[in-house]
This record gives sequence, structure tokens and C-alpha cells, in this order.
Amino acid sequence: MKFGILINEGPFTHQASDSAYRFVVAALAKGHEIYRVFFYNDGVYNANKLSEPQTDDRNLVALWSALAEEHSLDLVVCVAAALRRGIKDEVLKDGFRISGLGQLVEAGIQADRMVVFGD
Amino acid sequence: MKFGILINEGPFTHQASDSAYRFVVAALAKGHEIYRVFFYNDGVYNANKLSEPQTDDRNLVALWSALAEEHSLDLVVCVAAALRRGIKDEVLKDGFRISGLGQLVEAGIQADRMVVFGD
Amino acid sequence: MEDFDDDGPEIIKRFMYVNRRAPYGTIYALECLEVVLVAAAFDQDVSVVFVDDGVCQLKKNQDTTEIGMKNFSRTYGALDDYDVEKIYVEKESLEARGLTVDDLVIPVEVVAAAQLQVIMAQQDVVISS
Amino acid sequence: MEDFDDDGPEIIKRFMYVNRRAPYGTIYALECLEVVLVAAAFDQDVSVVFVDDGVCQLKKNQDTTEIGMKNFSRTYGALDDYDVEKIYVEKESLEARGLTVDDLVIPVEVVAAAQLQVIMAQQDVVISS
Amino acid sequence: MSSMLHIVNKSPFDRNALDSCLRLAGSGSAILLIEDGVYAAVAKAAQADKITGRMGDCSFYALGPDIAARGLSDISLIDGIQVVDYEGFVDLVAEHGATQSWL
Amino acid sequence: MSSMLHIVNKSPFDRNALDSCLRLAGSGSAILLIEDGVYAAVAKAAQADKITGRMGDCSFYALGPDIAARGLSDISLIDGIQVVDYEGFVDLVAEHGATQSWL
Repeated sequence: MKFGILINEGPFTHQASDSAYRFVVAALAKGHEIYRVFFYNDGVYNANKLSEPQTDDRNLVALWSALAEEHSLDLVVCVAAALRRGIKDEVLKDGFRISGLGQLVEAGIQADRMVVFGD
Repeated sequence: MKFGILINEGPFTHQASDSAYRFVVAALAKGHEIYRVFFYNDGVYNANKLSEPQTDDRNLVALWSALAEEHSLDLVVCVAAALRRGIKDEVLKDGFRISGLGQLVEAGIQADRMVVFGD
Repeated sequence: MEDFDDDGPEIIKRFMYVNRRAPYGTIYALECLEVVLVAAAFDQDVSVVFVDDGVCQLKKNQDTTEIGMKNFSRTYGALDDYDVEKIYVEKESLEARGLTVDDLVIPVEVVAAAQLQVIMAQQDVVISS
Repeated sequence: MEDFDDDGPEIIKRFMYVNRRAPYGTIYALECLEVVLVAAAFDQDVSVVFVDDGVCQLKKNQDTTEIGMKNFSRTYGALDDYDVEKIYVEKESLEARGLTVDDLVIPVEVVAAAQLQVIMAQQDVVISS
Repeated sequence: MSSMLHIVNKSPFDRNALDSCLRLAGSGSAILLIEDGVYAAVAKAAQADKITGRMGDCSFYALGPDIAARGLSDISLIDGIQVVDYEGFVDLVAEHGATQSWL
Repeated sequence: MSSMLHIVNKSPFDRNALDSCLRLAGSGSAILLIEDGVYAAVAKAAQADKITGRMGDCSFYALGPDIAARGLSDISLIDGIQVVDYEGFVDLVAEHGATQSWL
């Protein structure tokens, strides 16, 4: 089955991105396809490559990036939400791309299920 | 009277930074002193100079920076909260400085009143 | 605007955008509206629901001058221009907040919770924020 | 550690740190704990309050292995080493959540809302998150 | 030290912040509603009795700019709630003891 | 289309998300508690009757990893709530129709 994922909060402050990450890992393990992960609202902060958690903490920016490389995931950061929050190409982690809200709607159309993670 | 201000949320997603900004402007207009504005939790995102709001929207990063210059405000971004969220010197707006949590406690000691703005 | 007709047979799904937050205190109301305006350009069956504090987004006479934030309440009027016509407001939420349809900035369909249960259950995609 | 004695007569204020949020769902519990550990090094009168979902921060037997987040519940035990001894838990909040003091990871003083009113009213600085 | 100022910035419909504030604010406290907290000031709202129940021993304020932003200027507020602007907010902080924000 | 899956990630003490979900979830819905939503699953909690009141016509699930993280593994949960792991979460999404998150 094809899943679309929407993440509305950044790493750290809310558990949303953690929960989404673990959901995606579990879905892939079960043989499902992840059509797209769309980052909206503060979710765009998940793509900030300058993020440097404490060494004994998880690093969601790196985890998403590595998962994208391993499974060819399409991680899309909303351009409008990102621009106002200062997430631009110069701080964008490998594996993420910036695009428009149409990509969220398209994920809703193409995926069999859409799951939203937020605050 | 000397006020200390604590801001726990970033620009845009919550009104906290807007409310704090308007409070500080009003306090200055009434002749009060702002001992320090401390940015904690997601509040550190207020210092991201890459932030580029729509042209018809307010730009809190720029507003805080300009207010700091005009009134010699001490805008302190918590280093621990900032590091994990990827707010570092290379994206730090003029007028903000990065320092430790002791600066928050010190503001509590030195200011006559501490006001917290958050989610 | 993107056109996915070339990708295969056209898919038309029922999309529901659920608003449960007050405006200005958080950005969710505004950023959800931005999604709906984009979504309207796709050839899908779109509905927008206002429930809980979401009904406050539609209150008339918003004036944000003194808080310095952009007043986006007039933009709801554009939903009609974008052919977004299924706009539901939950009756119980409206009443609990001391509001009536006369207080709202656009015409809406007021539905009781029991009706909204049915409408929600018919959706293919539910986007909340 | 900073020392402000040289700046003039020593000021000792009553600082209260108020925890009203559950752990892990949001970072506020962890980042508030980080503030308290720094604050303890200053020569001030520090108290920490757990009220509403904040009482859940102190629940024993937290195991975060499967959610992949750092388990910081043992760090509350360090408050005593830092001479933070005024740790209050609101009785009403604890009971509403089906918990008792035996469920908590550190010894605390359980206070009723009426007592907590008095303690809060004595503070000079209240930091909430 | 004079009485405390409590600040509530959350809708009483969405969160428990106002409930907790009213439970833990001592007699004589000042309570200021800002941001989404101003929805608690609406006279006809289902939650209005929460505030009227403490009107006798606490003083209540609401931030006018937040009321206007949310379109509540044409709505009746609970009798006895005083509307202040940002300068009034500053005065409230200065005139009271510690300030507590119920985030 | 089969019945909906509703996801609640908020504490029932702090927010109105569970209340709204229970009011608007149709008969036959599945309701999954994740993150701080798992506090609603505690049998002795003051809010427990909210869920027991819908136990007859909805099915309830709670995410085990979030229960364990919050130290609730040694606490009695409401009878009838099924504990699932992340793979069970994925199955619930796949087996139901649309998913609605009560943020």
C-alpha cells in the first residue's frame, strides 16, 4: 500500500516528527511504499542541516536524510512555510527538496492513505 | 522599572514573539528599561536571519533586530536550545547574541519583573 | 498549475480540511487556508470544516491593526471564487462560543455533530493542522 | 559559574519553575529541567512545581527505548545533589491522573491546591514553559 | 510583595490553562487574558461561569488588541472584565508582584 | 470504504482533542491513542469514563512504545484497549479507510 505522510512540527519541540519517522520505518519494514513525506508548518525545520543535537540524543534531521537515501524517499519541504521560517537551500539537508503545496495535494491523490503528524 | 522577558516560541507558529515584541515596545514607550530578552525553546528561531516572510506580513526577526539597535536591547539566544535547532552564528541576525542559560537566571535576579511568553 | 491527467486515469477523491484552532494565536488557521487555496486548483472534491475553536476563524469584524499581524479573514470570501463550496461549521462548537451564523464572514452550512460524523466518514483524505 | 557578588549587595530571590506538561510529547519538560539544573548553581531560593500533566514527568519506570528519545527521568534524582529541595506536586493533579506518590521517581512534597496558592503567591520570579 | 498577575493566553475551550489558573491563583490576584485567552471573556460563551465565579475575589483584564484582532469588539464581554491595551498590560506587570504565565 | 481510523496524540487533561474525537467519530470507528494521548488509557484516571462510554461502538488502541516511554507499563489500562506497536499502527492505517489526526 502507498502511504503519504504530513509532518506539521519541527524536531525536538513536539514528538510529531519522531512518531512519523518510526511509523515510516515500520511501514517500510512491512513492505509498504512511502509515496512522499511532506513537511509543512514548523515541520520545515526538520530539514535544517545545521541542527546539532546533544551526542546522546537522536538527530532527526540526519535520520530522515539517511532513510531517504536508503529507501529513495521523496522528502518535500513546503516552499512557502520554509521561506518565512528561514529554511532555504543554503541550510537544506541532503535528501530533502523544496517545492510547492501542490505536492501535498498530489500525495493525497496518489497515496492510498494519508497520515498527519503534528501538535 | 526593569523588565526581563522570556520568549519560548518562534516567529509565525505562535503569537508569543508578537505579543512580547508589542509588550517591549509599550514598556520602552513608558520609560521602562528592558534588562534582557531571552530566547529559549523554539524561541531561538526568532534569531534566524534567513527568515523571509511574505512582503505584506510582519518580519519579527527584523523587528527585534531593529528594536535592539535603537534601544541597545540585550537579545540573548540560549546556546543549548539553539544548537539542537540549528541556530548558529552563520544564520544569526545582527543584534542577537548566543549565550548560556545562566543569562536567563541572571535576568530573573536583576530585573524587577520577569514576563514569560510562550505556547 | 500542475495537471496529472497525463499520468493515467483521473482520480477524484474527497478531501476534507479540518480547522480546529483559533486564528492569530497560532498560524495553523492561515497555513491551512493556504493549503485549501492550492488544493482548490486540483480537480478534487474539496470540503472545509470548522469545528471547536476553528469556528472563530470565520468571526466577522476582525481587526489586526494593533497586533501587527496580517488580517486574512477576508480571504475566506475567496473560497467561493475558487469553487470551494462545501464549507461546514459545527453547530455545537458555534453555540458553545456564543456565536451564530450572523457573526460569520461567509455563508456556511451549519451541521450538528451527528451530521458531521457522517460527512467525515465519507472522506478519502483528511488533512488537519 | 558566574558570580554576581561583585556587582553589589547579593540579591536572593524566590524562583519557582512550573511544570505543567507531560514528558516526550513536547520538549518543555526536558528544557525546563535543563534550566533548573543551571539555576541551582546560582545562590537563589529555588522551588520546582509539578502540576497538571507536569506530574507525569515524575512517573517511575519510564522506558523510551522504542520511541528513540532520551530518557531524562533519572535526572530528576540529581535535583537533590544540586540542593534543589523544594519540590512540590499538586495533590489534585496527581489523583486525577490515577497516580500516587509511590508512582514517582523522587521524593516530593504533595500539596493541595489551596497550599500551592500560598506558595506561588510568595514567589519573586515564576518561570513556566 | 503585592498580589500576583496571572496571564492566560489559551482558549478555555481548547486547553486547561484557565482552569488551572483559576484553581491556583490566590484571592486578590489579577488575571489578564491575552492572545487566544480572550475567548474566555465572551459573555455568552459556555465557559463564562468559570470567570464569573472568581469575579468576587480576583480582578480580570483582557487585552484589547487581541479582542479586536479576533473580531470580538462587537460582542458582549463578561461584566467586570477591564479591557487594556499593551501599555495597560505593562502597567499591570509593574503594579503587581510576580507575573505567572499559564502556558 | 471501511471505517475511519482516528488518531489522538493529546493528553485528555490538557486539550479537548479526545472530547472532539469522541463526539465526531462515527459508530464503528477505530481510535488510536499515541504520544501524550496514551494518558487517556489509564484505568484509574478521572477521564476514563470518556472512553468506556464509547467502548461499545468503537474500537480503541494505544501505542505501546508511548505507554512504555511514559512509565505506564506498570499501570492498569482501561479494559478493552488494545496495545499495538508501530507495525500495529501501520496495520491499523492500512486496514481502515481515511485516517484523521485530532491535532
